[in-house]
Amino acid sequence: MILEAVNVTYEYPDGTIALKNVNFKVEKGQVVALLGPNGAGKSTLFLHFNGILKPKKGQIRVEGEPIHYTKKGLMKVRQKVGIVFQNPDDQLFAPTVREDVAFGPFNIGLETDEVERRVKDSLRKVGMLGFEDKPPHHLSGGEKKRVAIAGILAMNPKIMVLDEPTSGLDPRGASHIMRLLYNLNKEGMTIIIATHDVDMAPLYADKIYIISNGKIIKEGTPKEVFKDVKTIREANLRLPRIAHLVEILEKEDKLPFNKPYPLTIGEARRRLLDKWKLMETPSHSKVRR
Amino acid sequence: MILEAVNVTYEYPDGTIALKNVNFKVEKGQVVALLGPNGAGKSTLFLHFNGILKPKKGQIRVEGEPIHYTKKGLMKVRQKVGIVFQNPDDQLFAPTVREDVAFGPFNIGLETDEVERRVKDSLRKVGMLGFEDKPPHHLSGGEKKRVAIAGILAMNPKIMVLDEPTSGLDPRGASHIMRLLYNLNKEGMTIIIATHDVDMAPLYADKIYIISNGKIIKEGTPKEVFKDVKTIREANLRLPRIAHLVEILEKEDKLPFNKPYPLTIGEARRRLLDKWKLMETPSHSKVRR
Amino acid sequence: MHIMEGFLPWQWCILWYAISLPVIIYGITRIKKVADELPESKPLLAVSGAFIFILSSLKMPSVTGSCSHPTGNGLGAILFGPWITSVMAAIVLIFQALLLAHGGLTTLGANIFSMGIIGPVFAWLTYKGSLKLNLPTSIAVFLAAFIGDVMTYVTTSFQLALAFPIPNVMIATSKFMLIFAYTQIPLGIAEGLLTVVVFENILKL
Amino acid sequence: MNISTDLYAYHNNLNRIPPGVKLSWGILTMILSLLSPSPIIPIMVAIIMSLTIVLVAGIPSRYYLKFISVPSAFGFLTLILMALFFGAEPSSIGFSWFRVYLDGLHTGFLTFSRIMGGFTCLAFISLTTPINEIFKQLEKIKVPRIIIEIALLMYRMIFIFLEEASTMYHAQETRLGYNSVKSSIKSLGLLASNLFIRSWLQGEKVYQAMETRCYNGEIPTMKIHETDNKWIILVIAFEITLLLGVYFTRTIKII
Repeated sequence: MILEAVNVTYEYPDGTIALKNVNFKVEKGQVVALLGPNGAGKSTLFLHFNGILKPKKGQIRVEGEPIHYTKKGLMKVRQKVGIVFQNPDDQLFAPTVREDVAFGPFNIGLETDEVERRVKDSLRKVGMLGFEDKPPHHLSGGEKKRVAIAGILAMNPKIMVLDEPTSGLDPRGASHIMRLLYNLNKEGMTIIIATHDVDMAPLYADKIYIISNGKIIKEGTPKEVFKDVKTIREANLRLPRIAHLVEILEKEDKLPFNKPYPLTIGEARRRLLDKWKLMETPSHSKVRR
Repeated sequence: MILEAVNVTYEYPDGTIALKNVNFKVEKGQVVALLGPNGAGKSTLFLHFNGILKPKKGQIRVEGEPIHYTKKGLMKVRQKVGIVFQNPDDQLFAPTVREDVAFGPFNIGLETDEVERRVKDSLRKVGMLGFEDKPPHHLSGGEKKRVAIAGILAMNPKIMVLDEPTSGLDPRGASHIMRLLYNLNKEGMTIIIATHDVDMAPLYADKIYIISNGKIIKEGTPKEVFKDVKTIREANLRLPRIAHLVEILEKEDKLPFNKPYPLTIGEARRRLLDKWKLMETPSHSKVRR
Repeated sequence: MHIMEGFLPWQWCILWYAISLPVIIYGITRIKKVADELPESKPLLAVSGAFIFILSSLKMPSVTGSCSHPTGNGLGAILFGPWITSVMAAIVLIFQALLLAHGGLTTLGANIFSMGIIGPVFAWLTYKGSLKLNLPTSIAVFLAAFIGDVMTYVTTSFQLALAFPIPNVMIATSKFMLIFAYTQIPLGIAEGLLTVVVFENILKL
Repeated sequence: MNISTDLYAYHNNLNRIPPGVKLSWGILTMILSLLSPSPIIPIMVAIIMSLTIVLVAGIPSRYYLKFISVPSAFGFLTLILMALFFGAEPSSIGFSWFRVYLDGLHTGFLTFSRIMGGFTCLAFISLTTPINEIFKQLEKIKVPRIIIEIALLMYRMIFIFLEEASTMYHAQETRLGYNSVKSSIKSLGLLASNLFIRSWLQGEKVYQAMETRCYNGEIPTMKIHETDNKWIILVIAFEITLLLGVYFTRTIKII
């Protein structure tokens, strides 16, 4: 386990309970999605992962070690766990892209040369080389997001935590970010994504946790999680559109599909083709392959 | 035509051209979607519709009459055309829900009794009765959005213009808003929606305009627009997921579908069923109906 | 540096209200004039006031390790001039008293005088004076914010000494200044530096 | 993110009492507590207000104790400082340069009690009455409309920026922005300048939104409801009793 929340309970200063007995485990190299409606506690949980919030009860463990809430301990955990916030405007505050990406490395206390090198590397990884001298507010939403990710990358974290990484982005911008995260994961980065986008989550997640009202109410592979349609709907979520189509075909039109429903386009394609082939064999219909 | 933009060109103060020769027509009672990536000029065009921005060239006509950019003329057009901004925090500025919704009616010069009545009516329509005395910062994102819509409704506009009405909302919140807009439209309200959500647009739009780099590059019914996959992709957009599934089934798997591809779950269901039935007839397969 | 509710005897509360009120009234006439000319000035003043409120509720680490709060009044005075800043500061002080329990209502007049009038006026004078002396802008901004802060703190000490002149006002003032110097001087420096950073970043955009 | 006082102001058992009543009760009591030459009345006021806040208004005592702990500590510190440094009559307590002064102790205790009396009144107002209601009452005492309009807009903006500022602060913490004094000042400076720019952009957007709804230079506020006479009489009766108390206890010293 590279990251673990054990029985985490958190209360706001006014006494409202924001998280209740949350258990959350991430293995090295995984992509984990935390799926839940707005206000369910996703962001609050994330802020625990690098010690910005301290649980009232329970523990956060990073690489097996509980977080020490001392200056030194926090310094250590924040280098390991980087958080990318939902709105890049909250995260980009330096006057230029270069200075913004350099913010973290400088605070670690690195030498200027090393900082420069890391800035270059991170901007290359997110495909934003050449934008060093631009002020962040001249960038598009998707570009800002990539710079925000570069700012975290420059700290060489082992785990990257992203809050609604594609929210507000247009289809092209969103797919850029998802491809970028896919590549980072291939290079070994452990990735945790909070989202309410049920269409996207099954595409990338090895494991999905569903959170509702501060409690984890379901966990498992995308298939396991979306099989439980009742819980999904109770959490104010819905099935991915593709699964919904198949659900309707089965329930309303009595076409037998084996559960779990396909969650992605690729899977749906395979399953639909299987159906056709099944029908094709006896009928010798004209479907060509 | 209840609203018309004729050859509208707009330049930012710094000289960048934001809109170029835009023609945009909306008929009474329609729901029109303006689809485009971030930064294409959607919001800029919207701010023209009630005279907040004045075109450099061209004309905006509301109910056939060009906007008069005088105090009186603007007052008139702003009662007819209401704009709901993307981020409700930009729009809700009064200390309580009641006062926020009452802001417009008061400015029109209505009596307190009539204002009270309109506040009640609009809050009822958006399902927020009982929240009158709450401050906006105690509301959730979806609730804020509904109050923002109520604030516009209270002015009894003929046309409602919404910028990314579901952005940032979770599935339940988004479907609330869409149902609300559907009902308003049934009662006769003309609705214009700017969005980059290609999955949703075909569900509600009578007509879709595609905007890219300040230019309208395509217009028509959802079917007509999404038939032109090339233009869609050029505008940094994509096909609705359902259409994408069918596209793949056709292109990769050589299953013949007639264009246009189905855009919504309902349509896909019908088309897939048709396919099955076609196959069923010769083969007497076991698909039950 | 807020004087807490209940701290000042009533005679002094009345006096400071009486001194601050005319300045505020003058400031309001200035705001009215601006608002008549520019309809967007109301929302802009409101957001600026909210900004000052947020700034003053941020914890600022000072060199001594204790936490304190910047006032933002130096920045306000440089941007809006001292009179409008006084009114904004007065509104902010009411918000601070009611939302954060910083300061108070009977002591509001005294707090307006030290933080909303003396601070901004000295900050503004320092800024204008430094520019006349051809000092670089960043130094002028630093000095303005620093002097504004220090003068606020001297004034507060003086106000407290007047209320508790034991054995006399002079000695009491120096006693109060001594008690608060520990946090206030570093805070003044920190606020000065902060204001420079903010000012420079605003100019860069 | 929310400010707790604001949250309780909307959610307490005294919500239905007209804001004007709560405000005038709090302020008049506060003034009488300040006028009292004896610590007796301020202490009584502190007790009455605290009980009202916890038992009648229903503010959780755990929260209220935390809320009141800062001024109590400050008041207590004042008491000690005054007893040690602000006096002319040395007592027998202490030694050579470190000596408790009797008159200092007396002034210190009086000030302490007034802080507690005044502060609990302030707490009563801010925990039971939404701040926008308070500002609307100011119109009754002829505060210019423009101030009330700006203050009410500001109230809303404060909560928007608070949210933004706290997220930005967390984002900076994530990248170790507050690890040293130097980085703290730099980070805070960046945060403040960013917030400043965003606040101006917000101002422009809000203006557009206002224009959309036919803004004509004035921000209307809803009429405030007339206050029930029953409440006015109650408040007056309480304050007269308190005033009599102030008069009769004027010479009583506790310390």
